[in-house]
Amino acid sequence: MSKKSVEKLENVVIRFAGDSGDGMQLTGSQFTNTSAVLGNDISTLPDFPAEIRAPAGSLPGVSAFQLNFSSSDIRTPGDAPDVLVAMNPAALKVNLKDLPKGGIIIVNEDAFIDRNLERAGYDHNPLESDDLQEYRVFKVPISTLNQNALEEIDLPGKSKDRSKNFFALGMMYWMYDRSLEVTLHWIKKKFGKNPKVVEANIKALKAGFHYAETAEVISTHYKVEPSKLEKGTYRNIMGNQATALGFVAASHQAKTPLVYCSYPITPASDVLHELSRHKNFGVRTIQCEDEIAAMGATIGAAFGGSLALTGTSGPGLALKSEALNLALMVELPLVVLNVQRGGPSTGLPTKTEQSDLLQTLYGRNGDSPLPVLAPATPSECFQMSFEAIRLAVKYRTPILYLSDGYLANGSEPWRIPDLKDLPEIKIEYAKAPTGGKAFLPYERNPETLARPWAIPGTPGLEHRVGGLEKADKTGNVSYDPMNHQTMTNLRAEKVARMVQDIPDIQVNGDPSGQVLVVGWGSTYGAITSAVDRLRALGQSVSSIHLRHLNPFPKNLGEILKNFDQVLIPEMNMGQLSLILRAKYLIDAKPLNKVQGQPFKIQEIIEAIQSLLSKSQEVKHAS
Amino acid sequence: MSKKSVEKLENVVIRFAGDSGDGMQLTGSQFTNTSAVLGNDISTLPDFPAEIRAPAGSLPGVSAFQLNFSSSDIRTPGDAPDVLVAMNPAALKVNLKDLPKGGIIIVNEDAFIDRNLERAGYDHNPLESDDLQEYRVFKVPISTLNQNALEEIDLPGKSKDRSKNFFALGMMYWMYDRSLEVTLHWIKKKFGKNPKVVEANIKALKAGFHYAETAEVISTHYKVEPSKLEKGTYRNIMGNQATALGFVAASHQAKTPLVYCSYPITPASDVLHELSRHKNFGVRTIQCEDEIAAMGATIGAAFGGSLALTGTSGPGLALKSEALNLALMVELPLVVLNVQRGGPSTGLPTKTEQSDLLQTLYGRNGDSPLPVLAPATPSECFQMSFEAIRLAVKYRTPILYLSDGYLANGSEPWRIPDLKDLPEIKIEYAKAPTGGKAFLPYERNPETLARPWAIPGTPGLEHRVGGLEKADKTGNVSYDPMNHQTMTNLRAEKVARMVQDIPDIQVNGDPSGQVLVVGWGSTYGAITSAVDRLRALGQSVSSIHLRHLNPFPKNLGEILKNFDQVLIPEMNMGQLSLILRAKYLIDAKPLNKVQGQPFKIQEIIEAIQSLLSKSQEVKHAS
Amino acid sequence: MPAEVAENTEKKLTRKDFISDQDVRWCPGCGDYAILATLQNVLPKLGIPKEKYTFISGIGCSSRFPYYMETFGFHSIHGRAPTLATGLKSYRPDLSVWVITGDGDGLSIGGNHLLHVLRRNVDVKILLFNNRIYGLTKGQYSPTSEYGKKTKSSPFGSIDHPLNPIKIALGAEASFVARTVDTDVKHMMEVFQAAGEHKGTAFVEILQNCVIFNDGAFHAINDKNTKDEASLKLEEGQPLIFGKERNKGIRLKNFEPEVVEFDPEKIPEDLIIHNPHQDNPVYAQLLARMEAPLQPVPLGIFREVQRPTYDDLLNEQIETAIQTQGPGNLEKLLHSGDTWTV
Amino acid sequence: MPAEVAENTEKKLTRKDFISDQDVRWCPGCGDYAILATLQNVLPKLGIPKEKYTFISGIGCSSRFPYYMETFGFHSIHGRAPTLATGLKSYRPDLSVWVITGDGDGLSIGGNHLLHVLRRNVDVKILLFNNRIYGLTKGQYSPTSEYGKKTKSSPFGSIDHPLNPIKIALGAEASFVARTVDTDVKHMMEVFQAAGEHKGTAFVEILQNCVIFNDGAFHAINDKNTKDEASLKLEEGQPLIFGKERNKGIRLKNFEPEVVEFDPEKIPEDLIIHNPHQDNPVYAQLLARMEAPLQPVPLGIFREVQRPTYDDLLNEQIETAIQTQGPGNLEKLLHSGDTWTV
Ligand SMILES: Cc1ncc(C[n+]2csc(CCOP(=O)(O)OP(=O)(O)O)c2C)c(N)n1
Ligand SMILES: Cc1ncc(C[n+]2csc(CCOP(=O)(O)OP(=O)(O)O)c2C)c(N)n1
Ligand code: SF4
Ligand code: SF4
Ligand SMILES: [Mg+2]
Ligand SMILES: [Mg+2]
Repeated sequence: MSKKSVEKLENVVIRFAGDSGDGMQLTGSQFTNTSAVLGNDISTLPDFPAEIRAPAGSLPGVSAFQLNFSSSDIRTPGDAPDVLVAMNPAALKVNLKDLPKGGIIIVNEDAFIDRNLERAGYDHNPLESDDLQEYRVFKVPISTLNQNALEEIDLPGKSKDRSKNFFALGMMYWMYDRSLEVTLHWIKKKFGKNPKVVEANIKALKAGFHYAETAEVISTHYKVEPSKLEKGTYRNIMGNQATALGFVAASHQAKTPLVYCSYPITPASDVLHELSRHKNFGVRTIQCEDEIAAMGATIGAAFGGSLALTGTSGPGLALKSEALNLALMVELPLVVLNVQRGGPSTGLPTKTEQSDLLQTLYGRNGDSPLPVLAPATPSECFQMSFEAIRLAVKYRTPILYLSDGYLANGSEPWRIPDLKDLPEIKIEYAKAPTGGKAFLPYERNPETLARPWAIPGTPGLEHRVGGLEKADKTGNVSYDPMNHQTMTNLRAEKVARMVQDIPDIQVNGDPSGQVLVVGWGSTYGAITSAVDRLRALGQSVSSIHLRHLNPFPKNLGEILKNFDQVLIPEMNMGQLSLILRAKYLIDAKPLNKVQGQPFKIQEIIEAIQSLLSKSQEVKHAS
Repeated sequence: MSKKSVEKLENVVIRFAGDSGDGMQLTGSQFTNTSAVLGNDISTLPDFPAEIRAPAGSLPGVSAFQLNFSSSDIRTPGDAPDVLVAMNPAALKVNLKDLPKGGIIIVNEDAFIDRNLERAGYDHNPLESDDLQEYRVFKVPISTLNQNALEEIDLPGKSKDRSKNFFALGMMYWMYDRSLEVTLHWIKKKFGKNPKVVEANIKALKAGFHYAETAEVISTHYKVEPSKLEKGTYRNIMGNQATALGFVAASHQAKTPLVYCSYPITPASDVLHELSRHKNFGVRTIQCEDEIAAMGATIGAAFGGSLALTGTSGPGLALKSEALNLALMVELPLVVLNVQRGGPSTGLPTKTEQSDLLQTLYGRNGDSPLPVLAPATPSECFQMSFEAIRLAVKYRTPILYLSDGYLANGSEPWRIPDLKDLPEIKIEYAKAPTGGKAFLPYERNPETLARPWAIPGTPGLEHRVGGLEKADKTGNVSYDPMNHQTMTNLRAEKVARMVQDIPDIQVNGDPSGQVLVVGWGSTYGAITSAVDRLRALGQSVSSIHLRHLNPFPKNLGEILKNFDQVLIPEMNMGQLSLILRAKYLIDAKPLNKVQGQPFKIQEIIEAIQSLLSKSQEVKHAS
Repeated sequence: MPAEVAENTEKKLTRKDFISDQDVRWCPGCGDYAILATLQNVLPKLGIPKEKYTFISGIGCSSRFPYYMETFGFHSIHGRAPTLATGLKSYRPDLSVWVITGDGDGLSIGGNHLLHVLRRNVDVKILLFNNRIYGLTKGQYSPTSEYGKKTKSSPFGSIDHPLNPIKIALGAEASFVARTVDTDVKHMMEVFQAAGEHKGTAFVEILQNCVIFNDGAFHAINDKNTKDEASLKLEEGQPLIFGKERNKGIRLKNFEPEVVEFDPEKIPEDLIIHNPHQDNPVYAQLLARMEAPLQPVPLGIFREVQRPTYDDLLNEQIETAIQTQGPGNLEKLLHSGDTWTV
Repeated sequence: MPAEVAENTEKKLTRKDFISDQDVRWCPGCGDYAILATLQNVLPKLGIPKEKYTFISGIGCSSRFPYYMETFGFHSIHGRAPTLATGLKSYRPDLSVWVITGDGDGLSIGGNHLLHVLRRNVDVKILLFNNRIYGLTKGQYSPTSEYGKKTKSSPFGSIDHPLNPIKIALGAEASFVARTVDTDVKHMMEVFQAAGEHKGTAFVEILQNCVIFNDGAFHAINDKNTKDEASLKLEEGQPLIFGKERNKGIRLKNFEPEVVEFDPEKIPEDLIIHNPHQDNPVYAQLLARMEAPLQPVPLGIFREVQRPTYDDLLNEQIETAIQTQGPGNLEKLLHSGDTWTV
């Protein structure tokens, strides 16, 4: 250990930023895994450009990865970075505005050459001006140091240069007192086929570590103790991965194979990628010609008796809407995953947003209610996808599952569940009626209103379904006026009944008070942290988080009534607000943000405070 | 004139019903046109089967046409028929339940043979039982009488039989004192190429008339005086026709051709059929490969500077949603017509419903507000389609136009407007900027927020648009967080601003009171009639009718506040209710009906009365 | 195949077993009736248990077909039947899945799905009822309507160049491509049976008369007096000969099928001999090139080749994965990657 | 054409006039760069005023193309560019409309629109960048990916039989069908120019290298050492000859293209002579049948025939209607049918 000073911190937010080609996503995830294994709580936010590889050094080509690691419980990747690692001028330019004054900047000095400065739109070198005087800047000639370190390896200079992110990572590992083990192991596994590359990356990593330790540039060294997580075995997991694993687990518990039909689209494609690897679990993945085909194939697979799923993002959901309505009409169990992104239209494909809630609820012709679930954190995606399948099967209905770009790519530690704690999922296909009775494909389970799942190949269950209105019980085509009303009511009632299967909402904080913050989806972390901080200051604020958006948990109305004011932060222009206002006639206040970025804790705190002060005023006035 | 008795009536509701092959739609529309030319007010409701030609004599093969003609102002085709003309047992069976006790039934006795009775599911002959004892039944051997009348014409018996609907029509003409002129003229024009058919139909018509006059079967003869319509020239018009003509008129006033891109679908196809006939107005119709293609072609045509339109029904709108969102993003003027039908999924294609309102408002990914218009009566479709184009062009936005099956196929007298009363529509394409200034494709008109309509072929306006988020003003692709917020706000604000161009709502009745009935679309007739009847009885009820569903007229909130209770009848499960509750936080009561049939006046009266009595109770209790 | 699905004990099936209790609702005289009856006659011959049959259709008059079959049936949405069939068959290779579609359903809105199911060679049978019109929506022109056709939506004549369904199927390299006609029950029987027995996507175009909106579209092929000149029956191993006198044949000239007349006693040597089993689809394309009214319309099997089916390949991948990696171990999967214990 | 659109006074255009101010954002080394530069060089030669050019694309790496062209441009949505082009061109036959698409955009989600624009023969030029992969979504297999290809979404190898874009275009009877490759600038120039000059839909498949996700997909055709054996340049009126020594040629055998070797001094008589102007698409289909690695890949114009364009026909119907019925009289139209006056 060096004799440099050591400081203890509760948590640190680092943002790695560089060119798309600089490997920042990799660097970030290595730091994440190392910190996770060290026992920190973590939360991450990758932010990559829409282009595969924008011109080197350009502003749109900047790729960043932010992570928050902590010795206590955290729920967001941090409002603002404490440390910015900038591998080139463009990365500095794009990210500087987020860094609070006094923050640490580590730059690759070598990259600040004229050509790069120009590409980043600088007319001067910020390292040589006083642009950065309010920050703690560490200028490191990373490229040169890295090249020097790898001098002896027989690789072209260009290849060597690719290791410079490991050099930077090494420096950060020293600064934050991390071990190199996890990354060393990973490098060997990943590049095993190419021993020179293994050597180069390992050398670079170690060189960075030792440089930071020895050189006079970086003077302090920080410690972030492990966090006190619940007992168990953990791994770091991203939302899309957790979603995929949840589906596989549900299939395992149901002893029935998955069929996942999808057309690639950002940010949902990784679920397809993940599932396509698990063929030995019986998982069939079909990459369809488009989203409509994927929806159709899902219906076909559900008709055949599989656990059928499709996944997409907003524009794809729009395309699926007609066929999804067919699934509703034929009442087959299936799950539609929508990993939301910035809209409307092609919008901001790589950015996060929650603006498909109304489309999900209402984007179909006719009165067509469907249940909607939404996980709150990356790791919760596991439970939620499991739950989606369970409910779909039990109620014989398509279930909509709303994730978003932030959950999909963000990560956090996940306590791996014990297999024996996973609920069983019971699959019951219809059996041929005995005693000469006719089979009634639309006769319902009196409790759930589920109709029989009568799969082809079962003698005696031959029947026809389709998109025309069905006659009650027989399922024949019916143009009868009253039957249409009956069936419309039944479809609505079936969804409504699901409430019996949905846990009541738990209030975070007091069960009544001045302000209630209501959230859904990925805003959970920011909302809960904001509320906790204000409560710690003695403010009268609580929060609830909706994981079931249709039907709502049955105690929702009751809870809403117990607060003077309701605040609804959403990464859209007020979609949940609309529903809650309509349903409960409460004057809920929306807090809307559509900027392709999750809420900061501070933004929510401010909105709550402003409501609190108004509620004070009201009290004083009345 | 015969010496039979003559009775004066204010209005009469006749329902013609027979097999799909019996020509009931034709019979009904002839009676309609004749009554219209006689100066009655009229309202019609055709009701045909989904099958092209269901098996002869079967229940699903019954086709019906109801019309209400009157010497006073009427607004609906009548809650229940006064007279039922039933050409076969199936027609009797299907329609009898709608006929009030004491109603008149005229049957084609000849059709009540065993085979037909069986097909209609009768185990006996209702004409020979006392099934019909509470009605006034006229049994006429129409087939035989018709054959006899045409004896001398050299046509096969089967062909002659096809004239029997004219025989029936002739009888009705006598009964209701109509002249044969209109129909004689029409027969000659329609069948001109086939003189024998002309002769047969004319003979049948006259034979029916004379039979009714002479025979002892039908004893009374009724008179319905002309109604006192506003001065002007009138024609009878169906909603789809009025819609098409409104578009043509708008094109004429804008001096810019229409391009109508569509894929056939019931009940919207007739708009395509009608427009495809008007090539000499410069109307281009493109029958596309599907609804998505139709939406895409519409966008292309709008980009090129035409008045571009597409038309469809619910399932087709679902398919268009992704491309429609592109139109929203590129802010081009175009109109999307949705002639609603029973849903969800394929639903009830030939039946009416208003259940696409939420899809229309929210069926797109992301926050994607678009203006929505809805005509209230068949003839109003003319103004509304004209208005849709006017607003689309002025605000450079897609406009959604919600008609429905009832408006589309229903008809009423229409006072043909004076051409000089039609507003001008000003088309302004962008001009190249002068003085070396750059062209800014997303710079906006400060009043309407419309962006320039910069059509290809104009030197100096070369620019790029697309579905990725646009940078403010320049329209370049932008991933900038704040820009996304800005543009989202601008898109919402543009729609909101349209309120300045929308007339205030007029209240039917007192401006305040106990109950306000709020309607939209084709429920207008039933609601207004119900309210007028109750007001005539001194009840405190008023109504308003929304033709603009986004944005709402600016005085809507004010009006809602002035009533104790608000009732919202809709042919859906409460879609407008949801919006009004959310927006104005009023505890509006929905009155929902999804039975493929329009509301009856009586149904609305009852719902109002129940609210009135509750509001009494509340008053008494408090 | 789910374990719960019991195999039926064999039993001799007849046409009656395939007639459902639903009233058939096509117009009297519609060509669809004959197709229905013929198929109900063919299915019992295929040796497949009744409960294995599943009929999936889109929307159109033709697409009401499943209601009339006493089998599993799915009347889906417009143009999408091939997608449902793909999903179903991928999971359930044990089923005999039939897609019923029309010229609008299959070639207009559903053209892309048709293309992709054919290229993937999913083991489904596709019957495309080509009446060259939109029947259900009451008479607009379809993608197979002839140029210049006057319909409700083309009062001045259609300006769309018609598609030839066989050409499209061959472009996608379909493994089985055939054409038949609703008036020739015997021919339909043969073609349907061959389609039913084919392993892979079988595509059958059925020329079907719509009495209401396009009556007589195939008059020349159906009329006793003209049919022998207007059509040509493809018979494997036989030269391409047609005509009442069987005095006309087809030979190849400059990549074009050329009609030659001859004395029926002396059949020329250079007539093309029909061989549907060529891997190369160019021959079948040459046949598809023969179009009315200039040349006789070929009826029969244009192409019948073997290539692996999508559903088999998919399920083989599953099997192989299980064999090589062992059946999925959930415990292990959940614990993969770096883990740590608290 | 709207009256307000003034015709530009002629001016000599150069490549520079077609370069927009937007930074090009493809990966370094992407084949798209060469295509862009080549087209920017070709357009000035077509004698069309700059403001008449409109580029419409779908979604994909290739579909970013319009941003880089200083023309009117529309980056639409995935697969739908042909529909926008059809709508635009129907109203504006005066424009030169180009569609830019990829193998996923044009053949997966957009396959049906491609089929229909081709059969209608709308006068648009379609450039399909075929890199046999989904680039923008980071490397899933596409409809043109080879069987067995391992990608992110097919870790065990793709089981989808690939589509050949040329076959699909020919199945739809496209009037102009060609193939070129991103590494051969001169060849691209010729093909683009011919496409630009063709009246009707011109379909061009461009073999395009994706350095990131499918590098070297067309290696054999691009590599100096192998290209002469791996490809064959189609030249009108010339026999089908290839090989570094020009000692190989193609003749017809049993409907199959057969490779023959010969002494370059003695070119056999029975080699096929290239004629893209045959009305019959079967010849072109024969060429399309030549696929790597077994046969040389044909490059050049497969088919180039004349048939009426959709946009002309549509506008002619308008003209004819006006001439025969007189320009629409709104007054009369509104008063048509039975009217009465109160
Ligand atoms: C999404 C959608 N678009 C349009 C329709 C209307 N539609 C139903 S069937 C049909 C065409 C039918 O033609 P075809 O496939 O040839 O079948 P046919 O009736 O001739 O047998 C159309 C356009 C629909 N049901 N759904
Ligand atoms: C409706 C919809 N579905 C999916 C996507 C995602 N997506 C964008 S481009 C693309 C495929 C691109 O492949 P290709 O057309 O071959 O273009 P390339 O990137 O290879 O040039 C996909 C699946 C999308 N943008 N929109
Ligand atoms: S409309 Fe034509 S295709 Fe449809 S059922 Fe009638 S005859 Fe058959
Ligand atoms: S991903 Fe491939 S196709 Fe896309 S820009 Fe990069 S190299 Fe080109
Ligand atoms: Mg058809
Ligand atoms: Mg590609």
